[in-house]
Amino acid sequence: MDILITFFAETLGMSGVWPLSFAYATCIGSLLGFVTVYAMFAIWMERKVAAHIQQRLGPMEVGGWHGWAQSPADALKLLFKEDIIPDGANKWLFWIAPAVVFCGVFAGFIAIPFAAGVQIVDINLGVFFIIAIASIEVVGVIMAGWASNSKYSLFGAVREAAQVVSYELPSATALLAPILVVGSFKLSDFNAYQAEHGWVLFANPFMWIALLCFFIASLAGCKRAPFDLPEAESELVSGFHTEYSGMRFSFFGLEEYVSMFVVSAITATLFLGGYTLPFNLLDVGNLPAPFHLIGVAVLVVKIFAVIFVQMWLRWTLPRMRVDQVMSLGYKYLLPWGLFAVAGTAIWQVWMEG
Amino acid sequence: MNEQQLHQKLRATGLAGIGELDESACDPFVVVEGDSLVEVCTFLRDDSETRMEMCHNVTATEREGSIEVAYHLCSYEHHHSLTLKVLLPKPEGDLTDWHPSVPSIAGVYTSANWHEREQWDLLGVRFSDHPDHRRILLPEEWIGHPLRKDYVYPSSHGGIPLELDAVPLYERDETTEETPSEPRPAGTPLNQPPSEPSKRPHAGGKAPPAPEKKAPKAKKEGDA
Amino acid sequence: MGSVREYFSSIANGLGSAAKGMGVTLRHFTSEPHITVQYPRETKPIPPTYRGMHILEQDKCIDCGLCAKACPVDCIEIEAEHHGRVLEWTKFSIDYKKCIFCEFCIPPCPVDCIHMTTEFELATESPDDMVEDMLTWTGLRPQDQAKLEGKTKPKAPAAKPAAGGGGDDLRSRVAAMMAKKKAEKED
Amino acid sequence: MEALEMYTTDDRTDVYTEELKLNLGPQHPSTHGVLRVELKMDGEIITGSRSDIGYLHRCAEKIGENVTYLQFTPYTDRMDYLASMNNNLAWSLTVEKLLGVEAPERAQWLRMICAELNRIASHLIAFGTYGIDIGANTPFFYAFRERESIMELLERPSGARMLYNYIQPGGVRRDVDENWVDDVLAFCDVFERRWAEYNTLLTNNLIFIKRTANIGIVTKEMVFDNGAGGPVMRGSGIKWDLRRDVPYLKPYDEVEFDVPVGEGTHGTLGDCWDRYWVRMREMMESIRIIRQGCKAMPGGEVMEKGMKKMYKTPLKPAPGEAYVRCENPRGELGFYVVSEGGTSPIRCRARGPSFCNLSMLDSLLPGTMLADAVAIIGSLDIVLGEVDR
Repeated sequence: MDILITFFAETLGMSGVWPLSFAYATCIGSLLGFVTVYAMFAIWMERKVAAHIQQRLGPMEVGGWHGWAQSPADALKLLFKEDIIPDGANKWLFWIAPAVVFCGVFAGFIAIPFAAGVQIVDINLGVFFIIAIASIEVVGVIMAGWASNSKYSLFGAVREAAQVVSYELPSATALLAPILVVGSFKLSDFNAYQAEHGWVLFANPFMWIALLCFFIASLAGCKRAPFDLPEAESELVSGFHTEYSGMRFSFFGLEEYVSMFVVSAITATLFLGGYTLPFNLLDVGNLPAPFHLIGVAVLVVKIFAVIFVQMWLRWTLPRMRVDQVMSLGYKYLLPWGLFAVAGTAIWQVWMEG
Repeated sequence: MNEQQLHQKLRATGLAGIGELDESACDPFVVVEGDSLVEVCTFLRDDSETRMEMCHNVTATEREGSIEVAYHLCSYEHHHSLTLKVLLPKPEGDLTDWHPSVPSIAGVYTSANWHEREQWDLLGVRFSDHPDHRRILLPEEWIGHPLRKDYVYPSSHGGIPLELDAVPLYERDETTEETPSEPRPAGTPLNQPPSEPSKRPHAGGKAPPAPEKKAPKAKKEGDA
Repeated sequence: MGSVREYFSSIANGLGSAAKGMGVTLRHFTSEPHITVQYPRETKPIPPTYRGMHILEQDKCIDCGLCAKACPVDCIEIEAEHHGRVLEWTKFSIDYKKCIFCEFCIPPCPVDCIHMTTEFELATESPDDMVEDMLTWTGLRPQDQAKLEGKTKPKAPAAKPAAGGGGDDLRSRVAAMMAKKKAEKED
Repeated sequence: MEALEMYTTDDRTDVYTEELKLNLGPQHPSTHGVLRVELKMDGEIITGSRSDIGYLHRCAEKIGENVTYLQFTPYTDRMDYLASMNNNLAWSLTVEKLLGVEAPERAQWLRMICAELNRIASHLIAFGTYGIDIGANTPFFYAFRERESIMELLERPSGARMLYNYIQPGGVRRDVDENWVDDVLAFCDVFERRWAEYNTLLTNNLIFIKRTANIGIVTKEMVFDNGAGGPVMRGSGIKWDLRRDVPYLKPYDEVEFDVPVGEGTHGTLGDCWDRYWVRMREMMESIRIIRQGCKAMPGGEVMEKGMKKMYKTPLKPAPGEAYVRCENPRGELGFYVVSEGGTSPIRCRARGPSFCNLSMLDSLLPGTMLADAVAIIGSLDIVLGEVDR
């Protein structure tokens, strides 16, 4: 960020608010591009993972090698499809809901430290900023479900609201454990700590419980199986986006994959060493400017490993029922998350003091 | 117990309206008067020696002089089964509005509920005291009972043409007026268009394929 | 204490059964070969007994109409004029909109002239194209004409099919006819 | 709200909301066809339901009155299209009973093996689609993998992959080729391994058990009241199987097999899990039957000599009527045929097992959740082609 501002102010000789504005515009533009490319790749990957788990081949035709161009082709198709707004829908809310959903998740990218210096804003409360801003998505989903004038959509939206609000609690609780270890909410501090002391995951045994709790809760947060109740295909047809078509529909798909990326980024940064290499083989944090990208690569590899596990789970497990999702959240994840926090606190005091 | 013993057992109860055991057909059956059907069924269900727990099937059949309703009861405890039959003789004259009535056994066997609804739907046999006497397979507003031998196949239902040779909806010119096609002659098989008698002998009493499609051609000439 | 034990055992059971299931899916992901067939390029072998589209050996057919009679859906239409034993063909068509591929038209044939092939690709651009013309020629062939005019007694078919048809002979004959018909269609 | 007491073990609130009417189907991913269920909902909980059938009514019984006895065989394929072989078998037995003929011995054994193979294929679909109903997609593909092998096996003698039209009055259409029996036995070996895999993946999964146990409990009284049959009946603990108790084919008397019944392993007797587990174990019993059948099958004719002319001249049974029950994968299929001596019957009634199993749906749904409704419909394993005929 600073590099960009300096670039615009000094190299191009801008003044006033312009360098900052241009810097933000560049960041957001490049992020949007990244997100689009990532989502297309993730959708292709999901289809391939699903196919190979099921002894199929998945997309093989478009683009030649293993159907790599299937997702861009689908995106193009969705772009040209008719945008249908159902009769009796609240047009304004129906129209804006996908944007709200996408904005909420997209804002989470601001705080992700891809590498040393490759971070738009290093917010003090970075961890909770991402958790909080990702929840804005619920508002959009409720808008979509209510505005669609369809009972299935409404059911999906209400389920989503209940689920996401409930699972904020265990996921935030579980994240307190690594925060206690590192002693900071700032995401860049996690990278610095892990470069020095190794992965937080190995800091104490309670961290495994915290990771498991957070991982399960984050699955619910992104509506992935076994928590895909809001869009439960066999029950609610397609849940809150039943009535959407064309580009607006694709925004919901984009949102799902982007939120997977964000929670996987948190998992990778908080537990799995962030952009640092294992055993700090190479001090990625202190490399000169162009070599920062090594850190980005390391983080993306970790993120995709977590995303693969999410996909693998989705194609293995059945879906839970609404009341079971709630009881899992409140009876299992929340107490175990608290247990991990308490255990970590005691461990910290006992080991250090 | 075999059918003869079951029949004797039924006779021994002294219930009215129990006819002979007819063994001339492939499967023997007992003819029962409609009025005593419910009592007979209740007895067969509750008696420890008969124990017909399940009403397997209810079928109405239209014969030349009557409609008969057959009840296939079976016992899971004793592995035997019995067929009861109620005969409903046809009256003279027009039969389209004739709906013979049989007492419903849905109170004895709940499984008869849907079967009886289906027989009402397809053959127009009323089951008195039925808890839910509606059509089941066809739409509620359907006219007629298709499994009757004199059923006339309708040319359209709710604006949807049902004739096999009707002009498909997507090919229809909206300006041309609907000319209602002639009703089918009685007894024409459902899966075949009405046609002239065949020159070639055909198996199964079936009509041959229609030599030409009348309705669409007439329309086209009119357009020209 | 029962409920406490239940609580912990359900955690163990849940995680354990999920892990076992994931093991199964991972094994399929890594080691099991794919079983799908990339259809237009690859095809699975079709047994010769397959009930596909029909093929007619027109020179054998005697226009008896038994196949049309046997058909439960009346999809076969035959028309020919008989000049003694010489046939002037006008129509032999099968309506694949109606055909249910039950194979009841094959056994009644007294001269064993109608067969089912392994051809299953029925898609056409218009429903009218689904009515397949089985004839290779209509009217009278030159040799039929000659026969009629000369009033010569038509010769019996050179090689009579073995009783009951069947065997590899029939299969190879059908395959050859199929290939020929396909080639004609592509032209 | 008595039915709500089913949820004593789980959280529920005493807040009741405004009644909502939800139309499940006729076009819905989990109604297995074109079933329509009108649900009255209180939030996620169903308070009332009314099922509506007839969207797939194809006049099969009327057609039966207009075609010959033989010509109706392919139409029986299309009733329960997932178990065509068993439908063919029931129809053929009915016609044979009217005619007073019996199929040759080899044909009887072939009929049994083919019917059991088709039973496995049908149960595999039930298993796979049930997984999809519950939300697990992968078992479906594994089930279809094995079903594909069965279809390939049945395609060889019959010539079709789904609507076989193979078992016909008087015997079977044609004999199998010489390698067929070996291939069937090889399939049995593969299938046993795969079956264990299904159980690891789905049957024993805790989420699956929690979703299906204690849901949709069918009591013994309900079974008799509604005329249910097959796995639905056996899932409720009633040890009854027509194959064992009233053997309609001779070979069923000679082979050994168990009749699996529900035991209430994970909850109440007769819940969805019990029905599912009965189906799974029935597949293994079918494998047992097939193995014995392949060993014991004698040689000889496959079609009764006098019946071969039926392809040319239509069958003409003497006046009379016959009712035959057969154990289909979904329950007891009954054909009631009335002949008056003509070439076609004057009444041709099919008593579909799914029809009767479905009739209990309205009494099972109230008090459950929307997600359970899907599980219950799936566990009844209906085929709408047979419900509506």
